[in-house]
Amino acid sequence: MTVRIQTEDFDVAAELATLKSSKADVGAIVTFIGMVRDLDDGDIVKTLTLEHYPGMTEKSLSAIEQEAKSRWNINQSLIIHRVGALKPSDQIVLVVVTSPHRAEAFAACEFIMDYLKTKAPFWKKE
Amino acid sequence: MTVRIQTEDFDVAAELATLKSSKADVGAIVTFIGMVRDLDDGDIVKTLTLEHYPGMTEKSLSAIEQEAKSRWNINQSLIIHRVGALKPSDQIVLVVVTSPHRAEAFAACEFIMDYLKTKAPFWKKE
Amino acid sequence: MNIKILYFARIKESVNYSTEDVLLPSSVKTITDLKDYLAQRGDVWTDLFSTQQTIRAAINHELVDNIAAIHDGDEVAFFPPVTGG
Amino acid sequence: MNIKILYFARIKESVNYSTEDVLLPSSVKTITDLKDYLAQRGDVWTDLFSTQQTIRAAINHELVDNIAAIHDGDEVAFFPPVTGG
Repeated sequence: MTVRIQTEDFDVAAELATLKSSKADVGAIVTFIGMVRDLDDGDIVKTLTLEHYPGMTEKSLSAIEQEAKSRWNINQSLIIHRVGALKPSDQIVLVVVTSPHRAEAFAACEFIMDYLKTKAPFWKKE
Repeated sequence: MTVRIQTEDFDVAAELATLKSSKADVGAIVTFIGMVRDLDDGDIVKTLTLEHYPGMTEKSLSAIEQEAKSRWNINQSLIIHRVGALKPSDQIVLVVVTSPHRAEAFAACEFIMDYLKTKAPFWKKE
Repeated sequence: MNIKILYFARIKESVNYSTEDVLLPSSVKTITDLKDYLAQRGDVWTDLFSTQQTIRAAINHELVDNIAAIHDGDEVAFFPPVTGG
Repeated sequence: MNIKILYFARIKESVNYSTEDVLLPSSVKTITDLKDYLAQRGDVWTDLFSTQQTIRAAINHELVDNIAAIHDGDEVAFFPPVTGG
């Protein structure tokens, strides 16, 4: 159950290695990586800026994790969301869920992303 | 659309880096990693052996990928399944799906895993 | 009562600042009341808070709806629909 | 007709070999017929193929059900339910 908000990029492999080092009985790891889509209308590559509401962001993402944990049998979860300036194909968000069972890992990971998209106070500005 | 059957372990980070280097308009990457659960009843760590049906395995996994691609808007997919001797917490299977949209990436990745679990000719022997 | 109000994203850009401390008249009891109160400031405030624009509100870091009650010392935030992920 | 039969997992271990070439009598036309034919070999064959044990079949690398027709030159495989992933 970890939440991080950061301007710097994240290293999916390093995060997975940390989660896998736990002693839990993990059978399934589902990972979601969200990336900036190509906003380009022509030759100009656009950038976007991600703003958030410090304090509320961390609280809402922790609440999302808690809600997922109450619904499904999950061992661990990790949410990393970037803020600040981003360009096309940059990584924006990482959600990882580990569970003894694959269906629960999928359900919890997708739930967290859906919830994050509709409830967490982030705003993209092109 | 790649399928690999191998005895050696796979490197999730390297596979993701290869997929990300494509020029496609990817907004979402969903990754499933299946791991050998702890089969241990007491102090003895058991191992398992994964047998498969060479020829049919590759054909059935390619059919699974094609079926997923016909149902959802996905950019790329990758299935790696290990065979041979495995021990608890070893990685068994990797499925990665990239798509412009997260719901399609989740649906396709879970579909591939469900299909693989029920149709692909692999057998675990403890 | 005294509250703090925060503005985010295009709402912040419209009103041109991000936070203010406000002494509210006792008639302002809910988010709806507060929106009406802010709309009386005229210009962009009226455009933002008196129309049917979708503005979300949070009280003390929790998303709330328009009937939520405001209390002395609360931190109230106004922002457009979220677009993270 | 001549076909090749492959056995996998616990079925392979029971019959104790993994592949054989078989000349079938003309009465064997489907997977059900082939199971009945193999069951007549007695012992473990009868146990495996004449009971209600779940045995899956593939013809030429495609999963098939019991009514599937067998043709000369086919590769037929028998195996227990799959357990990959």
